[in-house]
Amino acid sequence: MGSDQLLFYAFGAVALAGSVLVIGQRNPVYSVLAIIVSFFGLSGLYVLLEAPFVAVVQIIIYAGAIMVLFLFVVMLLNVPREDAAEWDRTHPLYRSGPMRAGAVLAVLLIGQLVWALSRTPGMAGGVADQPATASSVADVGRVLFTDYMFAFEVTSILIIAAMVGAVVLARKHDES
Amino acid sequence: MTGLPLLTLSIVLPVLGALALVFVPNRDGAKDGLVRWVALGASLATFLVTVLLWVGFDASEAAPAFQFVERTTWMPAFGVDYYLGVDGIALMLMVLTGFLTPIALLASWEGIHKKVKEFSIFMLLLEAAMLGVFCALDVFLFYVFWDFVLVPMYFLIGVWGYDRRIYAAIKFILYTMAGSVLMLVAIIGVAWLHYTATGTWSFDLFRFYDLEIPAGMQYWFFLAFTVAFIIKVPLFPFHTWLPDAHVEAPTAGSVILAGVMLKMGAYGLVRFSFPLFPEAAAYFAPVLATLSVIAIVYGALVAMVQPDMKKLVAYSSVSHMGFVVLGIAAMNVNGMQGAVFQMLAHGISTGALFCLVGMLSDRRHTRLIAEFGGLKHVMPRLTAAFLVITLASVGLPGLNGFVGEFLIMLGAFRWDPRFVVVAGLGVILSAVYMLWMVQRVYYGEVTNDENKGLPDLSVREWAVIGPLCALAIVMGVYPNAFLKPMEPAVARIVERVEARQPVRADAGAPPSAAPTAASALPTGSVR
Amino acid sequence: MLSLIPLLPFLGFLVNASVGRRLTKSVSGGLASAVMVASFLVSIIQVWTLAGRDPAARVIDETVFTWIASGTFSVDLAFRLDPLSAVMILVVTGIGSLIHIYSTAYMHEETDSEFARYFSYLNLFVFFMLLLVLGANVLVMFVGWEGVGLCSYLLIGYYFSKQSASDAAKKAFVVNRIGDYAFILGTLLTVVTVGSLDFRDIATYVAALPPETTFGVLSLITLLLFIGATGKSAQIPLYTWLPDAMEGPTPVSALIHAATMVTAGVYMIGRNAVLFEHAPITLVIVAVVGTATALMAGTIGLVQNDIKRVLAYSTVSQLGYMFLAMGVGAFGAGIFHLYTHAFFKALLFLGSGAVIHALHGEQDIRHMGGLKTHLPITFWTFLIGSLAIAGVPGLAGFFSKDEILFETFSHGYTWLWVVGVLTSLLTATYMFRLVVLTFFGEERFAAAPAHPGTSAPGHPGTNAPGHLHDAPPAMAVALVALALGSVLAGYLGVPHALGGHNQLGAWLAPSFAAPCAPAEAGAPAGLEGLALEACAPGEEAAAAGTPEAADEAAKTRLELTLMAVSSGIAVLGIWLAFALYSRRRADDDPLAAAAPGVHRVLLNKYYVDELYDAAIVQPIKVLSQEGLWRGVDVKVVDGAVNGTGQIVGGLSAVLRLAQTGSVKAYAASTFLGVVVILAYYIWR
Amino acid sequence: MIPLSYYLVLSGLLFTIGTAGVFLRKNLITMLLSVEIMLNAVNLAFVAFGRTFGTVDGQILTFFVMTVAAAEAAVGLALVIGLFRHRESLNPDAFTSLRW
Amino acid sequence: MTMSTYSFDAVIPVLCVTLAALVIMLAEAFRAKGERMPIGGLAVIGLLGAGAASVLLWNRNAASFGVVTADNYALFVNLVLIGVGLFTVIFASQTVERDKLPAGEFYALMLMSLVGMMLMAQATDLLLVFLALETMSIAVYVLTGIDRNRAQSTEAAFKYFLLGAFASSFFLYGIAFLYGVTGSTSLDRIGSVIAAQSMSNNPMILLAVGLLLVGFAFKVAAVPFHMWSPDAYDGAPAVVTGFMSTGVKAAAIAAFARVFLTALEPMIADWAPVLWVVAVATMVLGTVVGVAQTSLKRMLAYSSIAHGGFLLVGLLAASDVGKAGILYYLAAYAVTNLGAFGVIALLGSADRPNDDLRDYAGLWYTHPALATLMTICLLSLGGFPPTAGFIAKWYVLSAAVGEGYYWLAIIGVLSSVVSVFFYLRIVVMMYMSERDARPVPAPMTRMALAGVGLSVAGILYLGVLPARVMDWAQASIATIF
Repeated sequence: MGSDQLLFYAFGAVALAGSVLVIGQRNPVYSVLAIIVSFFGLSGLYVLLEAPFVAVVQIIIYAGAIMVLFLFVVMLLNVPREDAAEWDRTHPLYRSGPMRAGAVLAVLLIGQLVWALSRTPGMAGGVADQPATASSVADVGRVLFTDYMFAFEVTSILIIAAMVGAVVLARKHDES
Repeated sequence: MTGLPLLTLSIVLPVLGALALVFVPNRDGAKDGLVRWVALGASLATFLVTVLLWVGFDASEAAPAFQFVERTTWMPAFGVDYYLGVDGIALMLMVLTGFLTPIALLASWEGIHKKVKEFSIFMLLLEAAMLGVFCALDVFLFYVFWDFVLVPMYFLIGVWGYDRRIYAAIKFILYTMAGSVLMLVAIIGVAWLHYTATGTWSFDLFRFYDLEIPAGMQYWFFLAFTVAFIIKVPLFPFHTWLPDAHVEAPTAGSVILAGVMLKMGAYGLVRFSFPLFPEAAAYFAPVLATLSVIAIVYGALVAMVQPDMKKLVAYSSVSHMGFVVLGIAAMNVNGMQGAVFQMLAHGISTGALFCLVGMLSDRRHTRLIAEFGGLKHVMPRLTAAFLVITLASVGLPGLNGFVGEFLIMLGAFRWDPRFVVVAGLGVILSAVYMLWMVQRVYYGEVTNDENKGLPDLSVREWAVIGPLCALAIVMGVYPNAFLKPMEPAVARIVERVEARQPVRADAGAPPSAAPTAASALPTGSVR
Repeated sequence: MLSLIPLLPFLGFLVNASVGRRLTKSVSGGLASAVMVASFLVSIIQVWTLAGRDPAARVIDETVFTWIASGTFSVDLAFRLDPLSAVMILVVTGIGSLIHIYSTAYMHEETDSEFARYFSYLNLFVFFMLLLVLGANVLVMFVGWEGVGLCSYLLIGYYFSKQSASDAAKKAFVVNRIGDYAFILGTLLTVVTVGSLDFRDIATYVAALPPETTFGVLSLITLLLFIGATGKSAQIPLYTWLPDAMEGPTPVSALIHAATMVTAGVYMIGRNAVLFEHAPITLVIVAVVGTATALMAGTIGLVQNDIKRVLAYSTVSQLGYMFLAMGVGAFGAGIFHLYTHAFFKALLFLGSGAVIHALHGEQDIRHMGGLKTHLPITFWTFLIGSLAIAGVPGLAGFFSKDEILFETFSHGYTWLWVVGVLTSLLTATYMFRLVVLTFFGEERFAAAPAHPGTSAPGHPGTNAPGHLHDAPPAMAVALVALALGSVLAGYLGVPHALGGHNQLGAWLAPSFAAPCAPAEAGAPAGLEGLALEACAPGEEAAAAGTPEAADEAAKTRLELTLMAVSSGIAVLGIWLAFALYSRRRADDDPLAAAAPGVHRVLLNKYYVDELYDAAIVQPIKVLSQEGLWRGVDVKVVDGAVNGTGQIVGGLSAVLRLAQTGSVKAYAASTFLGVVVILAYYIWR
Repeated sequence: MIPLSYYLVLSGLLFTIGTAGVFLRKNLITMLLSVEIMLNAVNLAFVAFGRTFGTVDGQILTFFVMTVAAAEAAVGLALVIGLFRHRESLNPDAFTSLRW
Repeated sequence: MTMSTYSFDAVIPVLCVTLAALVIMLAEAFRAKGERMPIGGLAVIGLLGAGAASVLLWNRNAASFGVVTADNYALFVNLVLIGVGLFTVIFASQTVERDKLPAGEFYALMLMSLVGMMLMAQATDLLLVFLALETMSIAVYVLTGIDRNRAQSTEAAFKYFLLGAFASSFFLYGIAFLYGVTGSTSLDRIGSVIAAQSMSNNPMILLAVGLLLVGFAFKVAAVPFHMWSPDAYDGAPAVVTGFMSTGVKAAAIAAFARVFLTALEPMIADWAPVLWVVAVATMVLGTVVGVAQTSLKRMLAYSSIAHGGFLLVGLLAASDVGKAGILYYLAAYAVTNLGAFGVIALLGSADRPNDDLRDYAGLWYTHPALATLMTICLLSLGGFPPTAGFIAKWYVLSAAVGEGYYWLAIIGVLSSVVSVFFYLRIVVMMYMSERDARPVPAPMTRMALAGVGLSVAGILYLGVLPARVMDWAQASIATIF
């Protein structure tokens, strides 16, 4: 087992463990922190995949900005634990149904994904068999602002929409 | 012949009348009188146009099959045309429609007080659509009119009907629509066959006629078309919408429903089902005939025990329309001519019956037979009119009902006498239920005080019932005036069907001669 | 000219029906009678013209217009006067005129509008009856056939306030319709077989065929037509309507239910004589049914107490005789009896009407008696009629009935002859029972007040004996005229045995023979040449007229013997009636005393009405009400329709519950979709 | 050398954990986090594929996904705040007034 | 990728709308509190500009940046979407004021979501499809919840959002797999790669197809991915419901068709059976569940689901007739549904939406014109001639029958019969029930009424004289497929 494999397993384990923790316990604060841990793991994997820029962005923007926003909201609303079923007005029959169904379906899904991947040709080859033609930040920038220029511009509208939306939705209720 | 597009005119006139009515301000019913006259005027003008059609129609053998033809492209992308024309059959039914609509309007002159303007608009739209059904030669156009007919009728039943009107209206529209939509699929299917055969789109009926449709497909298409039509007719066991619709509909609605709309179904059989799919028609004709004789007897028996006059008449329609389908199924000149004649006769006599029952129910606000009795003492004229129509309805020779029934039975007899043996029972039973009703309503002493002092026919009511009675007699005494114009058309259809039916050239071909159903099922083409 | 005969009564109908309510009784009644008399006169002229022709050419055809034409089928509105229809139109218009005149008095207590209504119906009836007899083809005949049924319906139900009257009217129409059903089937079979409905074409076609030895298509046609006739002419099994039809005014009973309409079936067989002759099996059925009906009706008539019902059963019985005649192939005899019967039965009915009129509506003979002094004209005319029907020699009934019995015997139907003779005994007995109880003995009407139930609404008032008055002039005229007819009518057909020439038989013969090659091109293409061999003009008539001498003598002896037997029987019957009924109180019927069970059965008319009701009417009603309507229609058919709706609605109500509102459930649905689709792709 | 399938399996596992999280947790915020995990799983797949092809396309796609994720997070959190204001709860099953 | 493709032509319509959105936001920013400003007018100008641009671009097959095309197909959808936008502006003029919605944000978001929709129709690259879809979605999520004073509005928005994000993840995963197999996100490239080698046995591309199908089906609200739609339609303000039930569906179907009928067309044998089941389930469930609804908006939500099923039928048929049928259907459905929701919006009041079925009792007696217009919309939804809905349904069914999908057509027409039942329930309420105390709606603006009238005119135009639009629809598909 080479060092990259070791690293892969280590980062993968971190990512998985973080993710499992996100959904494995009830406190949302811990969940946010756990997902940040998971992101670190992913970031490490990106480095392994020779995508340093993505790795950095993953930490700085994703973990640093977006998750902090989450944390901020969690703190703002101050709901440390999941509340019990006092608000649960669904029919008793349906109360735990989706939960169980979701769990079963999730197992099926991973089974399907693995099964499918195992039968897909070309999966056995190493991810880095081909030398990367471009992977530097400069390459990324160049491609982003040529081939993906229009998509990049579109994201601006997306972000404006999200901003306006967030403002509209989160603004205090009208006094009327 | 005049250059006027008379067919378009007959369709447009009622629509124009309806449009004119839209602009009559009548918020509180202040202008009801004006509204009524405008509507009546429009419908009378339409009637005039249909009469002009009749006058201008050339019934000779050498004349073109379809006359007054108009054709304009409508949807070039699909070869859909605005394509109108009439042969003798359609002509007669158009005249019937033109005749009955003013009658129906007049019949509801005093019975309708609510939203008179809208009522009149719906009546006129209904008329336009029905006329369109009869003269459309483009199958798509036909379907458009066919389906649209449901809408005004739905409103007429639902808004101006009696107590269970909503149930009846919804049942009416859903039931008949359920049948029609399958026909729509079949129409599209035939159009595709035409497209694959010729590479061009068309919904031209005559091009469809010329198609060689594989037998396997014919069975399905025939069923789809025919179910749509026999629901409308209605044939047992698709009839249960009819009693409800009739009972709940206002008088005018019942008149039009029984008088014209049921004929649309039979007309469809004559114009589409049989000529388009002759092999399938031969195969299914015994089934249709069986259903129709069941309808004849069954309708009569059930009519006999109805406590409600309108329901009784409604079931009697089931019985009478059974004759029509029997005549069509026989597919010979006698049978089909009888069927068309019976359509006209039934339109007149059942329309009149509904008018008369409507007059009674206008006076007494009930239609239960048990509520009446001895009415002959208080309203002898109405009784006389009722009796004439009753006799017409039971098929007394000399009145209109006989000619059709006789020709139908003759046609069916030439084909397969067994059906006639059963169908003839309807002759007995119709007398039973109609005369029993007459007896219970009109004879005896006036037992119910509310029936004392009911007024006899008013002038307006004379205007409604007089022409109907007169026509019932004229049609019975001189039916040739009606039979002659339709004869070439009927002969042509019979010829077309028979020419393409090797199995059924002669009378009484056993049904087993037709290919079996199993081999007929289309395979693989349905995903 | 020919069409004028039915047209005149029709005009009378139109006037009375449209403006009759505004006319006075004398105007409307007078008009109705006048058109009848006019029609009678036209008929005479026409028949005179006909008689002036050579016997083989005695046909007058008149086509008004083509009535129904469809494809190869075409039928004209056409009239035909030949010897047979000539007899009929004379009977119809002649006796019809008398009854119209009689009615002007009889119905005089009605209101103006009701009076006009009555006469309009009566005129309409005559119109249709004439259409029936003059019709040149089956369909025109059928128009009349149905039309007279309609008028019968209207007139039976004339007193429409009475439940029993309207019931009887409906019953008459419906029972007739059952016959019509068969008639139509027969007609259709004729069209399909012969290709035409013209009587001449039918006869021509049939004449070319040998008589059927097995039950073939001709037998079927004739049987179906005969079933139609059993309805119209009140034979087993469809006779039940006729006794009930006595609910109508008495002149109506006389005209429709005795003299004319009910004989239509007999006429129809006569009209299609050639056809029937080619179906011997049917003829046997006709004869047997006729005889059975005659006997059965005679037995019932023996115990009935309603004066008109006795006459009604008598009519049924006499119609049975006529069918017997037709059945044995003695068409002339049948028509002869039809013609004589029209006189004496009309007379009897009108006489009974006079009695009822005098007693203000009383119809129960137990409440009569001793009327012969009070109502002399009525009594004497009624007696003549009774003697005629009983077959007392010298009167009309004797000749015709005798001819029937003779023909029956001579055709080898001995058993039928025995029954016929027995019936003849019964006839004499019940008729004179009627005479005795009505006109002889003590006056029971004083003691018994008019029974409200049997009192016709047109005849209210007291029942005081002092008010008895005999028939007013208009009625008397009719009675006397008919009495004369009852005496004299028979002399048109005096048999050879008695030195007569049976002129009527000779006159009628061409009508029963296959037609000659058509003088005027009447036969449709394809029929010419078929029947020429049967067309030696007057051959059969001649054959009937000139039998060989040896046979002639034997026949004469036989005929005379039979005549003596039946005359004796008639006298025996009359004696029996006097012996049994003249000395007793009306209530204790000797038959009831001797055989109460038999009496009860007879009084209840063999329970046939009850049987029909229980076996046919009620089952159909229950089947329709509970089985078809509430069961099949509402539950099954409509149940399926509404059930579909309910299924959709129920499905909807259930499926919407899946929409729980929980976002997790929604996500689960999406997720499920994903997994299922992927599963399909991976594991298909 | 690490096969591509390793990354993809890892991506699949993460994706599945994300989907499961949507169902398992009764907390709106955690559910949002679960969706973020799913998006990250996709990102991993993109980058891994991109590396296999040796181009930067995969990375760039990742940026766009992150942008979308950020936008979704913003709107989602705003909605969470809005919901909390209405009902003082973050339990998704508290919000079932719209149903059937 | 050469510089010559850096032409801006193809994005001019989108730019117009974007500009309008930005101007509106600026205007809103400078608006004094309480000042009335014709913000809607700005939106109209932008939309008209976009419309004009689309018309001018007709038949020119412009393409920009290698990822955006302005072929006739896209332009047709664009025009429909612009129409949707215009109608929404017209109806919103009343609702925004009455319900005190933030006007600037409302219009801006609406225009931005339109930008997303138009780009979905125009995009030829899966990445752009995804971004456009997200742009559209995020704006629509917000619009759904824009009446934030109402708990239901927010709840609807959240459900829509969460499920939308969930489904987007699947969609994205599908893109990832497709990218993994073909090395590209460009539809052309994907198509040529797939066509070059048989991919039916490659599980990964099948995963991709399945996941993409899920993503689009979700936006089309196809069963079983439909569950968001009744709640979202119900909770959103009626104007927004009208907007999203037509616009989102149109955009999603447009992109769905483009992706599946170009790039994934070689795999039609693989996705058609799945789509068959989905289409049937969608038509049946949409109509059947609609029967039991009592809220008008919810009812129309189910109706909208069912109509989505019909659109899928057209897609499934995949013939020229089917493709043109889809376009025609989109236009007809848009004009019809907008009219219906316009009426619902008009009848609402500030305190409650008045969308319960009983609120419509006797509407004909109090508001005859409105009831008549609503009736025509409902008849069109039910597919009665001579309305747009009939022609549209017939068009799509023609396609299905032509490809031999008889059963699909039969199920479709039968479900449309069932759907007629609930449309008629509304009619029954309006015409055949009387009610003394109807909730009084806020006074209606002339403009909104005219809007409904306009949509009805459109319905009748498309129903009676469909030839021209039909020709356009056929011309639209000629260039690309």
